[in-house]
Amino acid sequence: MTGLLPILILLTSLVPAAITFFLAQESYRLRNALNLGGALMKVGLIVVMLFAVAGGASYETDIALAPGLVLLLRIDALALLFVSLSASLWLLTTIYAIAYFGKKAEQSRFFGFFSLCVFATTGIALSGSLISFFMFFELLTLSTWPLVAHKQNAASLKAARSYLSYALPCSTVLLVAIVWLESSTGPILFTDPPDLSGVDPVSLRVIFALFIIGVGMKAAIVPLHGWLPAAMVAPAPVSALLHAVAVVKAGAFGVIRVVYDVFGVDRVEELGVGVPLAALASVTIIWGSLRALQQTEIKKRLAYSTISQVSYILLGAALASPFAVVGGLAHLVHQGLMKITLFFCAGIYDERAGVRSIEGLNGLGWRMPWTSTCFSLGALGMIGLPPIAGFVSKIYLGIGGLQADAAWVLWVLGASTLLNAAYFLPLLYRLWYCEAAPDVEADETAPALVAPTVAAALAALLAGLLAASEISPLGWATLIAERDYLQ
Amino acid sequence: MSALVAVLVAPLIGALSAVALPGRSGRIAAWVAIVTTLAAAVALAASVISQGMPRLAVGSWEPPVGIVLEADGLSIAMIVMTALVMTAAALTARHMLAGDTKGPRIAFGFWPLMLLLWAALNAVFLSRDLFNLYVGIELLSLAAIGLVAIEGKPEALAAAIRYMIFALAGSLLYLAGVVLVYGAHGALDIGVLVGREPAETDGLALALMTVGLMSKTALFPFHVWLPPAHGGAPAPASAMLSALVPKASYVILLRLWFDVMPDQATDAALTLVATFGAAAVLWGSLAALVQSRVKLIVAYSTVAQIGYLFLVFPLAGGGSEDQPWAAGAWNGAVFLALSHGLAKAAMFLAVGQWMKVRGSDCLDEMEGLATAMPMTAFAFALSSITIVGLPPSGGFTAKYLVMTSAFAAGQWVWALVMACGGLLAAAYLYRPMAMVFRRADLSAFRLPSRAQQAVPLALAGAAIILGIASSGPFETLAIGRPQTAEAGL
Amino acid sequence: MTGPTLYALTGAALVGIGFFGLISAQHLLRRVVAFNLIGSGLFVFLGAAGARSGASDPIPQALIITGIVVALSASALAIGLVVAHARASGRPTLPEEDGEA
Amino acid sequence: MTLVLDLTLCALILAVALATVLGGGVFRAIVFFIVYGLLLSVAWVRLDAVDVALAEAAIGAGLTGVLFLSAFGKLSRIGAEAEPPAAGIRALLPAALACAGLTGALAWAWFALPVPERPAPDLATALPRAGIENPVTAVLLNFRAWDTLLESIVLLAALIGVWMLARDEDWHDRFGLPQHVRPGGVMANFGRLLPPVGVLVGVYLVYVGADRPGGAFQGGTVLAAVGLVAALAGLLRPPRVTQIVWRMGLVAGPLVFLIAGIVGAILGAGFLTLPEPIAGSAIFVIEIALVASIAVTLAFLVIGPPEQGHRE
Repeated sequence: MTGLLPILILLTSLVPAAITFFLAQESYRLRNALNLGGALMKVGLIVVMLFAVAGGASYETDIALAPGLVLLLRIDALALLFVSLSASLWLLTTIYAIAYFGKKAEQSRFFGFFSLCVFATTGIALSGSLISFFMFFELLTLSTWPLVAHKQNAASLKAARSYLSYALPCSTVLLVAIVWLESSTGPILFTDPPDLSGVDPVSLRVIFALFIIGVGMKAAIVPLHGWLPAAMVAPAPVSALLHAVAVVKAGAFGVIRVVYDVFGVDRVEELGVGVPLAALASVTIIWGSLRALQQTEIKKRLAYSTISQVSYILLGAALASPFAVVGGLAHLVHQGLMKITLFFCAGIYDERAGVRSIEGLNGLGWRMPWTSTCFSLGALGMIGLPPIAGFVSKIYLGIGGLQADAAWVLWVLGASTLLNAAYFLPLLYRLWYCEAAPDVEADETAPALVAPTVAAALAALLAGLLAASEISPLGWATLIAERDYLQ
Repeated sequence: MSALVAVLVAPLIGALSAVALPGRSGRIAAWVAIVTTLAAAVALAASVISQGMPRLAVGSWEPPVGIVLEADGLSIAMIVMTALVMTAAALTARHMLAGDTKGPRIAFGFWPLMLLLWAALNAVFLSRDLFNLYVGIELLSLAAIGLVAIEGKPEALAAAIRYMIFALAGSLLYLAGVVLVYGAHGALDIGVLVGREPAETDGLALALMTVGLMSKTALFPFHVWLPPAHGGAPAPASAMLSALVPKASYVILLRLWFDVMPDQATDAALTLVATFGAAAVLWGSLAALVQSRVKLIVAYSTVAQIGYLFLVFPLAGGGSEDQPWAAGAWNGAVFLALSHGLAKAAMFLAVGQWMKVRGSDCLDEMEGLATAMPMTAFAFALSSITIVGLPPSGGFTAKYLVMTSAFAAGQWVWALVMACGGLLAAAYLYRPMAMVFRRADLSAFRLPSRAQQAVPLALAGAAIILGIASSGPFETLAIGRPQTAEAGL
Repeated sequence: MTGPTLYALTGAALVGIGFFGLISAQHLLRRVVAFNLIGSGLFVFLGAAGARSGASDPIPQALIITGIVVALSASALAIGLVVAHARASGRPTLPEEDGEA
Repeated sequence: MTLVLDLTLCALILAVALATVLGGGVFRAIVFFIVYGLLLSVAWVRLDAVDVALAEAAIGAGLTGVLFLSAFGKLSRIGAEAEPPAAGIRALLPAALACAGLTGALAWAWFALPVPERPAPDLATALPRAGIENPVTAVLLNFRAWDTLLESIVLLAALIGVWMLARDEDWHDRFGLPQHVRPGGVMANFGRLLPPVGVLVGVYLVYVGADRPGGAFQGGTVLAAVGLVAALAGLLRPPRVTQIVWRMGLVAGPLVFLIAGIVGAILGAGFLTLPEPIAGSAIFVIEIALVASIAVTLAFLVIGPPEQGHRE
């Protein structure tokens, strides 16, 4: 029975996906019930497992493909962290998306691929072998395409095309890296760190670089970030999915897996590839923030902010000192909570007030108080204002940098915080202190849109407030780091 | 009567009946034959898996006097794939080529030709006699050429003639090799030839046969006939031609190199063959990128995919000892042949339905089809995944196996060719995919029934399942697999 | 030089002549004729090989008869195609090989 | 003496072959090709292969020649008989070298071939059990019956392919172009005289094929020729594709062959196994059916698909 749990968790999104594809547009109720039901069941199953894993249990299931191609599903603490993040945010996003789409067309296709996307993300989280990780990673690429192109017009097709033209070459690079490595080590399982001693260091460095290119593209590291702002043409729930639940998170998660489970911290240090990776992450952090400053569209600004924020996770992984690891892992969750709040809000501004550009925010704070409060919480969290979640991540990363003898990290964090403030504070100023244009029609009487937003914002706040408790993201990250990576 | 006999006899009797019986009863006979052959193919596979390889000395005459038919893992994999593709093509042909749409000539001729094609394929997959294989591939070529010409348009006729020239030259070169083999060893049976004393002329014989079969498989630079021929035939015929026909000569090549004459393979020859393969991958993909008709894109993609199949020759045996699997490259190549067969047929059948709706297969006419006929668009997308080699498809399994062997053997160039080929495939298949995804109103057009649209989807799904449930086929392929597939050439 | 050797060399020469015709001829009918030369050249070679050891070997003879019938079938279809193509296009030649695209 | 004869024959064959490839005019090439076929059948006699000689004369030279001639006729009617200018020598030089290389390789191979023991000892033990005297027929219809069965189906495949070349509007017409014969002319009289003789020859060839040279394919060709002459003379009108009797005739041979094979399989003897006591008669029955089908198929191949002009 316990071996079935990982499969059941996957099925809670695969089954709704498979059925939804064949539903007629008119069967709103069935479709909504399926998707909500799947999301709720998944959260339920994960809660069951949380307790078990906290008690030290772990689950493994393997499905035999061709010999050598091991599809291994496994639940360890890191997997659970990511899977609980994506499952709970998926639930919120589903509620939000149902309200957002209302009676719009092509919903069966949308929700079908939406569920498939979450299926792939869950698969990435649960993958216990490199090849199964790759399989779900690619499935994620493919199932995201129809979502980005959902509006089926020239702009969205262009964005979707740009997405694939980054994703497919990078996935090819990733495949080459996997094949290269596995051709000398045999299939790589995350449970059992591979013996890399047979591969010469130069090849290993090249393979590491290929891996980072392959998974880093999804984490939008510079210069492989161009697709993310372009994908802003997609509907708001898709943006939430891309930025908080699935795609960029999968990339960041992939980097963590590569550094800790494929190569291992010691080997990364020995090869001397950790510092370049940290430098790359730092460049991305600064560059993303600088570009965010220049954007006048809300969603674009948020997109560049994501590029910057996701690299915090990479920075933590690359520094590999105890505090940095914990900070990076915690930020995986924190960034997700804060960013999904911001995107939900951006969607509401667009849908309920027709506002897309920064000027449009003037005075909306008092007209849409719930939304704007949530937005403010998210933005302040991003800047790193205590006690919101972002603050905790930054503190841990900073200490981690010092632990790793990389004091320059503090400069990066400091600069980034200033920049964060520079591009978020004007928005808050406009929301609360500017006069509204008289002809703006804004109302937020859409509880199905606002409720998930408030929930996400509260979660971000609580993650920071309760950081010291064991069940907070930080608590989990500490557990993972202590149990698996820092002996 | 054994399933081995039934897969050969059923399509033949069906073809003869379809010729002899008038109108409806002829078509009914054809359908009985289709269903019987499909069932026999499955039964044959089941019996091979459960009871081992059946061997039939035709007429009870053992070689070198008689001819032997034998079903190994490779045979049954190909036979089952053929049966699936044929059945699917027939299901769509029932509507696409019905008498009232295409006229009585095509409605009469399609069925016997397709059944003869099927019989010839099964005969080639089972035969162990080099001359019998010659007769088999000739039957295959004539039936295939008939199907290319069936539309009767001037371009189709020119395509058929060009195909015929390459096919005939190819079979004559193959025959020349067979003549030399018989002259040197006095035997034609593969089983007998395996234990032969190598003769000086064997190298020449193998070279002649290889070049001949390369021409029939449409490997670069003998590929020029393929795109117009596959692009000009009616869609169900294109599906069979592209998915199945090149596989027959390819299987003969595998048997020649790995069973009959592994001793003749020199490094230079292996590299040369694979170089042609690599050139086919790159050239076919680049040519597919610039086509403006969807059927031609799909046809050029076949040119590229055939190229992959030839990378196996230098890679077989690469690093087998380090790996948990044996014969990675060989298995990968066969997987590729199987998944390409299923996916390519699905693509042609989907495009055929689009063509029937829009009356053309120009890229610009494809707008809106994803909304109007979502199942066919999904079928095309799933097939694209297989062709590009993305997980979780049979194409991916194949690519992973071949690429790992390449790196393990230190011949990483071939792996890079595969990687580039996959990217190019994504690029050329993206164009039709994006076009059908565009929004356009097609409510004025008459669409095929949902059951019709489901046919290519089922085939494309099978190609995906081949990747997800790859362990069964993988073990099956090990039945009767030549030792050289593991040890390398 | 013995009889079989003479015929075998003739066969080899016929194969070469036939392939040259198949490549060089413009008129499609002549190409089909050339195709027949290749086939019969190979048969002569095989027949000579069968006749080498003195006693006549029936297996190559049977193979050759099969081969002749197969060649006839192929020729018949090819000839039919040539006529149909000429009727449709007015030309007995293939359109210029217009490259790849 | 015999060497001189062989040398002369080979020289002639090569000269005529060269002429078919290089000579001016397609018509001349066809005529040379027919001459070539006849010379080749003499060569087969010299190689002690009379069965092949008969097949070459009847099928290789005769029937193929007729096919070429009638195609040439049809091409002339639409003005497509003329040959475009050939490419220059320089352009063809690589091709010529490659072909010479092929010839050279085959010639080298001849001298490099080992001489195996032949006929194989297995064959000597098998022949007495074949139920038939003529070893070539025994190989064709018993030992390698699967080849022969497929070959008869190849013929059918070619015919269906040829039929598919008809235009849709002609599909229900009679086969071929209509022939107009002057009543009382040479053709009409010849057409009356020849068929009885031809039928006799054809039947004889099949009949003796059991013990002496001859057989289904040779006999069937002669019978097809008879039918063609009769049609040319206006004695027989070409049928239409809708006439079921003829279509049944086409498939009778392969069908009987197949059924015989299946019966063997069902009775447990094995696919296409002819038990020794009845092998002779079984082969005879199969041969009769094959001859009929081969004759009809070949005749239809020569007449060609339905073409415009039958409708008045």
